[in-house]
Amino acid sequence: MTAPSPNGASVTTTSSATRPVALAVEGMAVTYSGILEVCSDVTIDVRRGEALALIGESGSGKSVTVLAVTGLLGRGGAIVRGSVKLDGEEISQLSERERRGRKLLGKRIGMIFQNPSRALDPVFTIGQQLNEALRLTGLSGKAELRAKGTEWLRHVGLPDPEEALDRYPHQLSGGQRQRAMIAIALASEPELLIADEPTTALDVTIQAQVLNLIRRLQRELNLALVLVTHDFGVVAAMADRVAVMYGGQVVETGTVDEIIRRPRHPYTQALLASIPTGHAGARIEALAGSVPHAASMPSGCRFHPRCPSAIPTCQTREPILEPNREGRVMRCLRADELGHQNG
Amino acid sequence: MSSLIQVRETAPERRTSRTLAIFKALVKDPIGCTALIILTVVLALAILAPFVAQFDPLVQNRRAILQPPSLTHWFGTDDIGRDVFSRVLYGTQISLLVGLMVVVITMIIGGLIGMISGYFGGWVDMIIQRIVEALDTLPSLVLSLFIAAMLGPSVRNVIIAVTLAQIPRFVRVVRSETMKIRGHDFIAASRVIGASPLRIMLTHGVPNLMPTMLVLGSLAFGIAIMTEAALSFLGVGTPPPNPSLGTMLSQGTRFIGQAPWLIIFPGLMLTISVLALNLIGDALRDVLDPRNR
Amino acid sequence: MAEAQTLFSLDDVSVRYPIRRGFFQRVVGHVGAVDGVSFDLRRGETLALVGESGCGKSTLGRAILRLEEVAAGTITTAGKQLVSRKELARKAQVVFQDPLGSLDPRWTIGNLIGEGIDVHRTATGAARDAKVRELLGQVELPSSAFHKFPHQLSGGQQQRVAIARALAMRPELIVLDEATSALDVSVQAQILNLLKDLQAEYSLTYLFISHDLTVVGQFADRVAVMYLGRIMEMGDAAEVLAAPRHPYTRALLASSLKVDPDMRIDRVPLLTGDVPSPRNPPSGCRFRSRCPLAQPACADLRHHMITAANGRQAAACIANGDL
Amino acid sequence: MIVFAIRRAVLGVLVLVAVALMVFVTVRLIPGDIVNQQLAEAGAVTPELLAEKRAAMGLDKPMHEQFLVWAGGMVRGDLGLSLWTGRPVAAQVGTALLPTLQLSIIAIAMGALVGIGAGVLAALWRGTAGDMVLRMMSTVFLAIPQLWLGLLTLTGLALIGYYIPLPYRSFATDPWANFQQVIFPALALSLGVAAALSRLTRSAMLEVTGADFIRAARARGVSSSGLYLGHALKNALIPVITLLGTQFGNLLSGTVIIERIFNVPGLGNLLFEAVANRDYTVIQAAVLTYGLITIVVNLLVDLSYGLVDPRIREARS
Amino acid sequence: QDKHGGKVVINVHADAPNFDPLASTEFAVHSRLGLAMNRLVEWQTGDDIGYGQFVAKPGLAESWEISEDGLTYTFKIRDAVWQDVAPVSGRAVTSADVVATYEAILAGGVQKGLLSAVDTITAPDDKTVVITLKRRNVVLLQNLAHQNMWILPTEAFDGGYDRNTTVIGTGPWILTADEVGVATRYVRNESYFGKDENGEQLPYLDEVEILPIKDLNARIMAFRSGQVDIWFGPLNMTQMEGLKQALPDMQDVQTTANTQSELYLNPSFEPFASLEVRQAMNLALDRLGLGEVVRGGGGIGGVVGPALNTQTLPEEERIALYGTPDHEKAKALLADAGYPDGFTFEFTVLNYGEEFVREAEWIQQDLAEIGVTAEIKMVDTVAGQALGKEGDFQAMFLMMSPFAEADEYFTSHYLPGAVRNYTGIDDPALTAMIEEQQGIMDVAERQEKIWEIQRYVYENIQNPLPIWAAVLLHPAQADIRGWHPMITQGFPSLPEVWVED
Ligand SMILES: Nc1ncnc2c1ncn2[C@@H]1O[C@H](COP(=O)(O)OP(=O)(O)OP(=O)(O)O)[C@@H](O)[C@H]1O
Ligand SMILES: Nc1ncnc2c1ncn2[C@@H]1O[C@H](COP(=O)(O)OP(=O)(O)OP(=O)(O)O)[C@@H](O)[C@H]1O
Ligand SMILES: [Mg+2]
Ligand SMILES: [Mg+2]
Ligand code: NI
Repeated sequence: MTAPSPNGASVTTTSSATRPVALAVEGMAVTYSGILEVCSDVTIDVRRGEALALIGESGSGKSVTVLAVTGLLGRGGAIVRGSVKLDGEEISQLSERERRGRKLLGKRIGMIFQNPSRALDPVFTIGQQLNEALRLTGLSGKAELRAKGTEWLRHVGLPDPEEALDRYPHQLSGGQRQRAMIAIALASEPELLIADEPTTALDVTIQAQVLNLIRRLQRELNLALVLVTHDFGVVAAMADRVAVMYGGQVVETGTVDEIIRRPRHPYTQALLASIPTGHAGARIEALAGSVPHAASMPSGCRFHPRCPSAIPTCQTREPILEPNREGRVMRCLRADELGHQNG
Repeated sequence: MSSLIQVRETAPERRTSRTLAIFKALVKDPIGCTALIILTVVLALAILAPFVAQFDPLVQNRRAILQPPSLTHWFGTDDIGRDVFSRVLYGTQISLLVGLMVVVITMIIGGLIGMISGYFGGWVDMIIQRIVEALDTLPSLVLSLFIAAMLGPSVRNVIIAVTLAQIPRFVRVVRSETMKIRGHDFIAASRVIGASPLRIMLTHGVPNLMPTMLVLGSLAFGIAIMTEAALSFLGVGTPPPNPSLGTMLSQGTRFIGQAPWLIIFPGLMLTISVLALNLIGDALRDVLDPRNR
Repeated sequence: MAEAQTLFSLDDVSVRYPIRRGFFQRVVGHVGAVDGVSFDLRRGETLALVGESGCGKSTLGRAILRLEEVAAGTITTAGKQLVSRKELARKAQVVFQDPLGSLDPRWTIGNLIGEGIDVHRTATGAARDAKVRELLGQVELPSSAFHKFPHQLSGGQQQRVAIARALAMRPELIVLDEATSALDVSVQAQILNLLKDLQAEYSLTYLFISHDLTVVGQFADRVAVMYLGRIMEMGDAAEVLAAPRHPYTRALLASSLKVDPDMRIDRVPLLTGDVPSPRNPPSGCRFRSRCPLAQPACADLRHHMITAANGRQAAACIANGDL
Repeated sequence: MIVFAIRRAVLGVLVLVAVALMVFVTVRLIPGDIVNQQLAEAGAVTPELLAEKRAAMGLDKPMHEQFLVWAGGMVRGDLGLSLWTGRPVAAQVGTALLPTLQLSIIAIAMGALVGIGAGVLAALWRGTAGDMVLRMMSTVFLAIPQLWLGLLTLTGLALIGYYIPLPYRSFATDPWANFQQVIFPALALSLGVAAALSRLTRSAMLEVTGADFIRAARARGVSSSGLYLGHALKNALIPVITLLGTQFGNLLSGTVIIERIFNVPGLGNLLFEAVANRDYTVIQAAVLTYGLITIVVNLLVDLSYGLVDPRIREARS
Repeated sequence: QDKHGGKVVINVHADAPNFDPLASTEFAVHSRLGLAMNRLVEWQTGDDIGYGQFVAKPGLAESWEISEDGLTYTFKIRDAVWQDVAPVSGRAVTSADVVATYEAILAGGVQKGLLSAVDTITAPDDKTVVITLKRRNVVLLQNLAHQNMWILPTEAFDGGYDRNTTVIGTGPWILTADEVGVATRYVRNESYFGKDENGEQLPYLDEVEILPIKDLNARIMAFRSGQVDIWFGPLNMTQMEGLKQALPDMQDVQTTANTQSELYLNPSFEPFASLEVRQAMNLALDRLGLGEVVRGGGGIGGVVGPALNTQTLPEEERIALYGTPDHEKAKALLADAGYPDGFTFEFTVLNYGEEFVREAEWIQQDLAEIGVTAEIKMVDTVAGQALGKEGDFQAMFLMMSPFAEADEYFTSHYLPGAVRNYTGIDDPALTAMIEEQQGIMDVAERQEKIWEIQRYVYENIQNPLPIWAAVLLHPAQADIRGWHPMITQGFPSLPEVWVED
């Protein structure tokens, strides 16, 4: 593997639209125990070499979405509607065994979790856990595995990679653990990398290091990246495109520029307004209320109880995710009117 | 980030009704419900023994010895013609009494020592822990046997012996639980508010320890009943003519081949009582876990 | 500012956690969590404490609340050092990061908020309940919350309860230990606004512990940047964040991401390495193991604060020429 | 690790000394003494004879002197002579220890095997009928007192006309007879262990399977067997080992009863008789042996934590 | 059939703590020693001899002579050799061995009391032992045949070997192994002096094994499964019936126990100071019912236990005195004594096993009928004996030692300071009568005296109250022949036991 290309950034935005779609989720709904619909109508797609950020408040269904894609929903969870296509292949209804059989788990999809201290098995060495992933690439033999493992750890920038193979997770610092986690996720050479709040547990200085690493590797390996976060700073720094989630639905998608500079959906706008600006003493425009729970979803537009621009119809009619007049994809009954007003 | 939960519009709960709430939750829990029913039946039989039993458990019907179970003697009679059914009922009474006393005393003493040990730490903790460790080195039955032998067989001494053997476990668990609770921010918040250690222990410590104590207590109850039986079996427990379940088992062993009812019924009662208490413990563990409420 | 304006005064405060080992729990060493920190908390101001995880922010806050013993140095209140626990309770209160963990799960909201009133016996019976309801109103919670249990509230509401509980003591200082970092931005904004309103109404002083520099820039009057138990830089928040002086402050500021699509991650200047363990911090300037400007002489640098003309303080630094 | 083991062993000895002192004092508080027992059936015993015999055994000396004599012997590795048999206590305790250890080891091994197996299965089959059956069985088995179980086994065997061969034979002299003698009491002992272990294993497995690292392992395509037997079980092992340690203690309690029921000449029987005879030296040695077993087991448990969990291993070195 | 050969397994319910006959009176020791050792005088056994009947038979003494005044006993030692065990290794038995043994006993053996009348013991030659007495003692012969009067070689006393572990005797079998909790094993002693009536060399059996099975059920199982040939130890009738069902052909040998339960009433507890109260208690007890239900057999107790069938009062008389409860009369007596409403006392019961506890429970219910409440306090036997010696009890229920002579009953119970005189009886008239009977050489005359003493005790002392001598069951497997259980320990009939094919 080679050193990161220093100026890949400028290439991305222009050429991404022509690349093949790696992951396409359409109208996906997820329930737990068949009753609790925690995600309904999630539509996202990611292309090779592209980074998609999923953003939204806590409980808006970001994690559930990515778990559904990987098939790790856990007990009681199931995709009940919609489709999930990986490289055009429908995978939404596959069992875990079938997913393993088709090398979906590990081999084609890599995953990084929020808390690196909890996502690494404390009683196995980094090397042992790395080997589980490396074996999926057909590698075997102690020496070979070791060599490849060392290479990966060097690649993610762990000091003393050879030695780090024999370390246990608790012997590494938080940042190092997340690097090891990344190495393990990438070791099976997936095409799609999913990172669920990969840096929330880390300090800002370490966060910058890790995000930088993820971005660099994504470029190098031409990965499709789905990055879950609730930090617009991370979105601005990492994403090519953004999907904003609320109440288990995607409410707006667009390029990072569009979403941050010219948000259209009232929710996106309110969310952005809630972020402190750093200007001393300025009052923040707080978005009142909190995310509704899956068990008590409002009717109509799910955001209407908190929406400053809500009109009576919002209570009854369910908006769908569609492009508005100016071509911005969003889920709002007043998409066309509001667009300009707030732009 | 932990997912935030919406305000659930439930009826306002009051502190005074918590016991009732726990009870209600127990009734709703399938295991808890089963356990409560069994325990209620056992308890009722034991407490109402004077009314349920047709015979005096101590009176010898010298003309009807070793009768197999029949309509008159539901569980048969023993070797001097006492009604086994009545004896089982009264034996359960004694067993439950011993268990209850042991649990109450252990909860108070063990809980107190454990809390002091866990809250204050330092050398007090060190000394308590070492004593507990020394006591814990001996298998509990050996320790009980020893104390019971020293004190002589009597119900009171059985209670002392079993309690002493149970206390270490309580102290250990309560201590570690106290330490866990002490680390919580809400304890720090109370300290900042100016609450005294005693107040904190009583108002925050005890209620938060209660689930652990109750679960531990219900298990200890079962263990106490079994230990009482074991001690009585070994001849250092409840003295005759009192019908302790263990004494009955021990007496019944002489007739294993000829009169199995002497073994089966007391043992069954013993098992059912312990089972009910274990089940209550299980159910309480689920019900009292704040995560489940 | 005048002496009378000083609420708490910290002079060369150090806090150490003992490391215990073995059968007799002997103390085999210490974690120097806070090391020689001095500053004044002025009445009515918001002083922010920022720094990476483990740098001793919480410990310092806890030391002021006397939840940790001070190993060296003094913390004085209005010139006095010894105040009783109960007196201190009326001077300083706290709101912790984890809203659920700082509320006893077995207590109702009413009792949680009323605990201070009960302990200090400032009111009883109906008067006490009325006071609690009043507090509920002040933190914008419905009075139906009175009989609820903490887990029945949302995170933001829980944090409001914690604030109400602190307010019940009518304190002068509230230590906000990452009081909003567990919350969503929208809820964080609500809480920050509430805190601002309360500060204005009751002329509260805040010690605002955070690691989000943007929030600090907006919320705090002054800021103290900590690293491995020491203050590296301190001064007016706007000034420090606009023109950081110490290399550590600069690195910290540079690493924190802005909501600006032009600031792509590959443009962010990276600070290398991890925070060293406070058990055996580097000698001299503690930042030198990660400092891009480090020189061999940094290993022998004695830590002390240099005060500039405008009242800004920065730790001695060879690269800066501050010696 | 070795340093840790040595340190723990030394501390164990300290605890034993405390136990020894406790036992030494309390045995002498039990009313009656060995001389009463030895001369129980004597037709014509004079008070002088009683005093003479007491003096011969040193029972007339003040208690602290007796303790020093005994402790001195202990330090030299001499447990003294049995007051009752006049034979070396060490040999007596040694022969009695063997069957007790054999019983408990077999019981704990069977219990662990069955219990952990059933626990893993129940966790795997979570929510199914199989899980229900296993859980119900373990709950019921946990409630059956060993005392009753032993008696029932004996009754059952009598009813089907099977007789455990007697007398007791050690494994070395007659393995087959020894097997028949040990297997039933061991079974009676192991049932509770298996029940307790299966319950704990199940809940520990379920707790672990909810952990992030299991999800992470699934995400990198680890097979279910690898997940359950590799990641989950190894992580669930710490509480299981802890319970195994406490169960060994319970088991030792159980042997006292079971040895009596099945007539196994073990430590429990020895202790019981020694108490009946007021054979102080044997009581002290037997109790200390129990203490020693517990301490060794605890040490093994502690050491095995280190084997399973690198964090613990590290904290010790 | 040639009776020689074969093996018999006996079960004795306890381990031998050691093999030193001088150290304890433990039955487990002496019952085992009997297979390997002899006494100077032995107990005769046979079909026509009762279980508790002492008929002297030559042991190591071939013959003996008693002087006219009854003060000098001259024993002729037979030609016998010690077992071929080092360090004695088959040397001939001499009078020195006998003297050494008795002197050791006098110096500190538990049997010391049995020789209390002895003045000197001398050995004029290798084969003669002369014993002189301080006063006449007609029970001396029986004392020498007592169950723990085993003769040991001189080496046992001069440090030649350890009596605790090594057993060297002249008896029919050689003890080869003793594994605690497992078995005591014996093989035939080829050089045993005994011959049967046809002059055939005894013993018949090649091997004997004694199994210490402590648990009753295990014992029953062992017998039922044929792993035990001869039963020795507690067994009740119900269990016996169970055994019989399983083994219809087995031999059901029953005797009356040489021990009996006794109820001590301590006069330091006020009501029991009154003879009337003690008589009332006696009248309250339904001993025959107790014997039938609890024990399923045996004999009603007496001042001298019923096993000594020639010395105890005749059965009808014992029934008249002890076996005819009369609650009305008892209540009247209580009222006379000032306790019309009865009283409550602490009933200390020594734990001699389940049946014994049942007896106590039986007594408790009987006493309740006359308004006397007994609160049972269980203690173990050792603690009980200590309490007894200190007089620290109100009423105590225990099992008497296995005595084989009326004299033993008298001297241990009624002489001031005697070991079983727990209630401090000091009646000069009684003491005189007891001393007198020791010197009556005429058998019939002595018997009269013994009866007189017993009646005297009933009338004037009534303490302790004799209760019941249990039935002793000695089942043996069907193929065992020549088995005669005997009151004395050491299985005296065992040399003549043989196994039928
Ligand atoms: N295993 C589950 N069973 C039932 N409900 C679940 C489960 N996992 C998640 N949920 C519910 O699904 C909804 C969405 O949860 P999700 O974890 O996807 O949120 P998120 O956007 O990732 O939030 P966060 O920022 O806190 O991670 C929440 O209401 C949550 O309570
Ligand atoms: N109770 C304790 N015992 C021992 N060490 C402790 C204890 N509490 C904190 N420490 C250590 O003291 C140092 C400072 O901890 P502190 O909690 O003050 O950091 P912080 O700046 O608040 O970090 P964070 O941002 O993670 O809350 C850390 O290295 C921590 O490991
Ligand atoms: Mg999430
Ligand atoms: Mg902190
Ligand atoms: Ni989050």
